[in-house]
Amino acid sequence: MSSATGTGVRFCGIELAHPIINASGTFDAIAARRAFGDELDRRFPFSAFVSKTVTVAPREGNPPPRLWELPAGLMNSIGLPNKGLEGYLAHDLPELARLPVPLIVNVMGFTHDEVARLVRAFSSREEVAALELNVSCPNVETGTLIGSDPREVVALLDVVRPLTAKPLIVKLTPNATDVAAVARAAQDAGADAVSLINTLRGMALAPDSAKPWLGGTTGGVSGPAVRAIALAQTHAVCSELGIPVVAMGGVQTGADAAALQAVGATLVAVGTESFRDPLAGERVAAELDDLVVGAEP
Amino acid sequence: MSSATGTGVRFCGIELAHPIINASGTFDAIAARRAFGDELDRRFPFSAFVSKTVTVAPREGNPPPRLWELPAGLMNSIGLPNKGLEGYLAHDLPELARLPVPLIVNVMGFTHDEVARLVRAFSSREEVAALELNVSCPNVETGTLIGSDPREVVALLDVVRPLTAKPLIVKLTPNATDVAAVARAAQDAGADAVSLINTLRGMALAPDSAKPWLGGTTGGVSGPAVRAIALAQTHAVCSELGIPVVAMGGVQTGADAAALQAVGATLVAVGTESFRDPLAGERVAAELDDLVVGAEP
Amino acid sequence: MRGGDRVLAPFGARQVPIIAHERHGAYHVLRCADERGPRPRAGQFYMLASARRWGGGASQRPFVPRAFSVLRAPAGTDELHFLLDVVGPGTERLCELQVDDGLSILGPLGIGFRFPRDGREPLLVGGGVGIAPLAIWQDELGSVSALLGFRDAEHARGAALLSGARVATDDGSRGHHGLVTELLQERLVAEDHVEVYACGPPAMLEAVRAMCAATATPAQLALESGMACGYGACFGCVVPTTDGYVRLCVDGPVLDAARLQSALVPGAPQ
Amino acid sequence: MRGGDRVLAPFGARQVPIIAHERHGAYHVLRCADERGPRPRAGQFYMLASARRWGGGASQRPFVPRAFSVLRAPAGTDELHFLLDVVGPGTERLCELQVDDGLSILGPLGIGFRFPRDGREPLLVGGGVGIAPLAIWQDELGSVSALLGFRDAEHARGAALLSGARVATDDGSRGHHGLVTELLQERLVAEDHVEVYACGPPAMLEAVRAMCAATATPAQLALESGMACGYGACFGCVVPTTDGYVRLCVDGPVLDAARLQSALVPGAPQ
Ligand SMILES: Cc1cc2nc3c(=O)[nH]c(=O)nc-3n(C[C@H](O)[C@H](O)[C@H](O)COP(=O)(O)OP(=O)(O)OC[C@H]3O[C@@H](n4cnc5c(N)ncnc54)[C@H](O)[C@@H]3O)c2cc1C
Ligand SMILES: Cc1cc2nc3c(=O)[nH]c(=O)nc-3n(C[C@H](O)[C@H](O)[C@H](O)COP(=O)(O)OP(=O)(O)OC[C@H]3O[C@@H](n4cnc5c(N)ncnc54)[C@H](O)[C@@H]3O)c2cc1C
Ligand SMILES: Cc1cc2nc3c(=O)[nH]c(=O)nc-3n(C[C@H](O)[C@H](O)[C@H](O)COP(=O)(O)O)c2cc1C
Ligand SMILES: Cc1cc2nc3c(=O)[nH]c(=O)nc-3n(C[C@H](O)[C@H](O)[C@H](O)COP(=O)(O)O)c2cc1C
Ligand code: FES
Ligand code: FES
Repeated sequence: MSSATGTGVRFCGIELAHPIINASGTFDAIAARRAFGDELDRRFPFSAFVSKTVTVAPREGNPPPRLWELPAGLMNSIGLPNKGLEGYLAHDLPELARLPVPLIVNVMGFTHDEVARLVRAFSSREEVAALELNVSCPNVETGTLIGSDPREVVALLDVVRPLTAKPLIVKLTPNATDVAAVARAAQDAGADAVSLINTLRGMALAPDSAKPWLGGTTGGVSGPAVRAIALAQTHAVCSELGIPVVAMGGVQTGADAAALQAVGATLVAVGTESFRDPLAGERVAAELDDLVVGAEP
Repeated sequence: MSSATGTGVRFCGIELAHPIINASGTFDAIAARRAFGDELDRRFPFSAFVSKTVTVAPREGNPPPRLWELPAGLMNSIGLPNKGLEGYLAHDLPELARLPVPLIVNVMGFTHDEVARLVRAFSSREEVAALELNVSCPNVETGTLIGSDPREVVALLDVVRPLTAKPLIVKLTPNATDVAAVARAAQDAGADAVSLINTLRGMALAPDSAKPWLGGTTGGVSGPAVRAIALAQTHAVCSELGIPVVAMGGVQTGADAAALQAVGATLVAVGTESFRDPLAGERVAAELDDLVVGAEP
Repeated sequence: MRGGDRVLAPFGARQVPIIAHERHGAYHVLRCADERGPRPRAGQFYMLASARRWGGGASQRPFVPRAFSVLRAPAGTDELHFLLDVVGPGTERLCELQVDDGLSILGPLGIGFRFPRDGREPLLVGGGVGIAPLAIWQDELGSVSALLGFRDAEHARGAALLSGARVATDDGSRGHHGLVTELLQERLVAEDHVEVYACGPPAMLEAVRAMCAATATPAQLALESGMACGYGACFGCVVPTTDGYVRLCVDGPVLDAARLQSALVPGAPQ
Repeated sequence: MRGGDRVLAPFGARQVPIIAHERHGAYHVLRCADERGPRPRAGQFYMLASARRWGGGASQRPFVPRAFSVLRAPAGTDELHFLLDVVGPGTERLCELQVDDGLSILGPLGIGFRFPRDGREPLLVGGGVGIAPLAIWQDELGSVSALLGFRDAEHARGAALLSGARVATDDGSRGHHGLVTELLQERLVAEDHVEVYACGPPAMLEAVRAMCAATATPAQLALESGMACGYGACFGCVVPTTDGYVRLCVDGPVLDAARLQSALVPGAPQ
């Protein structure tokens, strides 16, 4: 499945310098530039940049607290804060276009119409190399989590696939009985790639209280705690798919990335580990490269 | 939902000394007696004993390796080794009947007939206080994981519910899109209680190899790594159910148990933590008791 | 946003040696030698973790690094000092570190204190471990007044980290018996040309905010909130302001009190 | 199953102090004072963990305790000695422990060595860290022959833990240049009334098993497999025998070689 040559890799027609990208919502290149200055661009850790989920309307996100630390992991209820489509196009896109790597825009809509609007808007922007569809959200009409139901995913892709020639990556939710079935449906409905895993639904109570800690009541679990689950789901999905897979979930080392590639992933995304060190992606890519080189006869 | 008085608790008509029991398959009282002698019975850590899953036919279990340690957790592919119904009745039941606490027998069948046979067999044994149905297994006819599909659970309960007057606890799988829907179906079809969570599907590769480490290829993830997921699922289930809930998943302390009770669980089971200390259940019960007492005005 | 109040951080966490670990009453001061980093501004912070064995404590934590205001960055040295109060697994692990142990640091991060407006006299108000950013600010401003509140005399030994501070303790075991905000109230009544710089527990900061608002005194508050990354990546550290939620790690941690309806940040470490 | 070869463990993990931490070449010996435990039998093992900070190493491990044969339990003392080889995060953490640090122990567990059949002469064969259970067995049996194999001279310093051992090293830097099984082969050819007690890496044990089978020499092998609990709770530590899978922690770790088709246990630590 992987078309890596040395460390360079081709993904949906896009040439990438190495197989490590960031997970959506875990690296804000614009904020990082404020904190680290130009060094960010000179030493960008990822071979492509995936932006945080963009929605049609601006969103404030969930009330704090938004974070809860777990044994070997993290739980968040960020709630997809973003400037909305207009704000993103006006303020974020020009800044992100300056990055030295291709840009993948992650979008989410609460109706087919919203997703269609987002896909159409980005389809015509040459700054955008690919689109990632975040389907970890309920269909507001049916109430089902779109990403957990193959039929919902097909219905969505039937609407948006014809709207763009850009690569469409469907980001699957792990909170589903049969993730591989959803992935297969996405492939059959024209997705160019799938990505997984998004966060697992979790919850924590405030210490010394019986109240939920997170402002959003439940949150999404990520980090090393989900690594084995991510590998199992990636394995299941890759076993059934012909299109490329972007795998993520708890990646901390080149060995973790290599395992995801061994079960079939083309690209590997680093998420939570970037919180521990903004250069985690660079380290993972280097470690992976050493493993690949080391493994050659 | 909880009917705890002091630390004593009533569960499906059974009086228990405290709310902490063991998770099925994580404590073998017979082996523990060989290792620790009579002290096991004098100081039994749990208020009820849940036996490892019993199937109709004897099972060897999966080939080793069966264990993989995770960040803050464990993955197993044990494969339900057991002596089979006849062996259990002949060898295990008499030994377990000597325990100072009520016995809950966990059973699994690959067909409705098998489950019916197991339920009937234990229904007449007065040593058995309740039955737990492990539905984390595929329906061999349809291929679906029974516990992930409300209709499959109803179909199973329609067959076995009439066969026994003993409390029937349905042990849910967490590998399902909507665990609460399955729980509701179980309740509506006559379950006396539900228990959750069972292990989450995971996988690991052998170090320096691209081969699955576990003899069973995939395994089940347990321990602190799944604690937040267990709390979210328990919360979702308890919000919709009137019957008692036995909650488990990553419990290490009285505070962890208290959180599960705060979202509605009546009993809390300790699983993986017993591997770190066979007296973990006793400690958790004591800590929980301190919290409850400490919280009184 | 005044960019001038921010010193940029080198990109990436770097490992530095601990060069001293001192006790000041109930508090710990960790000093490290940061050869490769710039001198921070007062009010900026760093994300810290032990270079080894960051984890394995209560609840198998810590996992993400922890935020700490810089206490002091003595001119002419490459030293960074941090003041720590042990409240959980992260601070516990950091306070195990000894000389020559490795500390992982990312920073300086965030926006620090700005100089007083219209020639106002700075007035520092600190509570507990929140005195940390006031020490480096006093180093920069020269000998300005400081009012510091502590639980008891043992904690009040931290007051020695600033010069000439007036001290209040909750139990009266040292200085004024009562809240530091009572000392502030006196000052606000007596003088009207001050600018307040405050850091401390949420309830103290909220009292400071309300008093300053009532007397139209400008105030800069160094807030805290739970952080995972410290550089704007996770969107986890937001606090509500009059312009909506802002990420404290990139738009703070120092915020103008006028931007806050309340300084009681939900879920902030107490 | 001979119950007599098992000393029961007190129920529950108990915390004991480290009283010495010695180096023997590449190996570590940890001594602890186990006031509340019984004297173990040779070949029994304990589950060990550090009392504090068990975790936080590579891959956020260790999490479950680790199995170690008792190396020695000197008569008339409450001491337990363990021999450790650092191979991963668990052994790394244990080998950080210093005198007075707390060690969590559960044991003695499992079934140890049985005395030789029909007046046979015991012959101990050990490889690497697998010499551990042979030391306590030699203490019990008196001065019986031991053949020990190591990687190199640095590791071979562990041979001093037994008395009068013949040593082989892979690189010839001490003793016989070659495999310890070559020494065994000589002995099996020369004598026929021995019973072999062996512990070491899977490949060595398998060679021992095959040689003993070929010469109809009874052998007791102390095996290893990945364990989570050590007391039969998890069913994780099974090895295939002629009677099907058996849990090594309750039915072993010493198994009669005749019960094995192969000593190459899948997934055993190497
Ligand atoms: C900008 C900034 C500057 C700071 N400067 C200093 C300083 O100079 N000195 C200093 O001592 N401290 C400072 N702090 C606070 C410091 O970061 C915290 O005390 C530290 O993070 C606590 O970590 P811990 O693991 O010890 O405690 P935790 O266990 O993390 O507990 C701290 C608080 O977090 C909450 N909490 C408890 N469990 C969890 C969990 N699992 N996940 C999430 N939250 C939880 C509770 O509210 C608890 O009171 C600063 C914080 C910020 C944001
Ligand atoms: C009965 C018995 C007695 C023993 N006696 C001794 C003794 O006296 N002295 C001694 O030094 N050792 C002894 N051992 C071996 C010892 O238990 C192991 O070396 C130890 O568990 C290794 O832990 P670790 O974390 O250091 O290494 P690990 O990282 O656990 O690596 C050890 C091996 O486990 C496997 N492994 C790697 N990662 C994982 C993972 N995530 N999950 C599961 N397996 C993994 C690999 O095969 C690796 O080689 C004994 C083992 C048994 C069962
Ligand atoms: C704080 C945080 C915010 C996230 N925001 C988004 C998001 O906006 N869109 C999205 O598709 N996934 C989001 N994710 C999910 C990640 O992209 C990723 O799927 C998940 O965290 C698993 O990878 P990890 O374990 O490496 O973090 C977020 C994750 C975290 C931790
Ligand atoms: C080694 C092991 C074996 C298990 N065997 C069974 C089993 O036989 N039947 C069953 O219903 N659940 C079984 N479980 C699942 C546990 O009962 C429990 O649902 C799960 O481990 C979550 O709890 P914990 O995190 O406290 O371990 C097993 C779990 C482990 C770790
Ligand atoms: S701490 Fe992550 S955005 Fe502020
Ligand atoms: S180690 Fe758990 S059964 Fe043997």
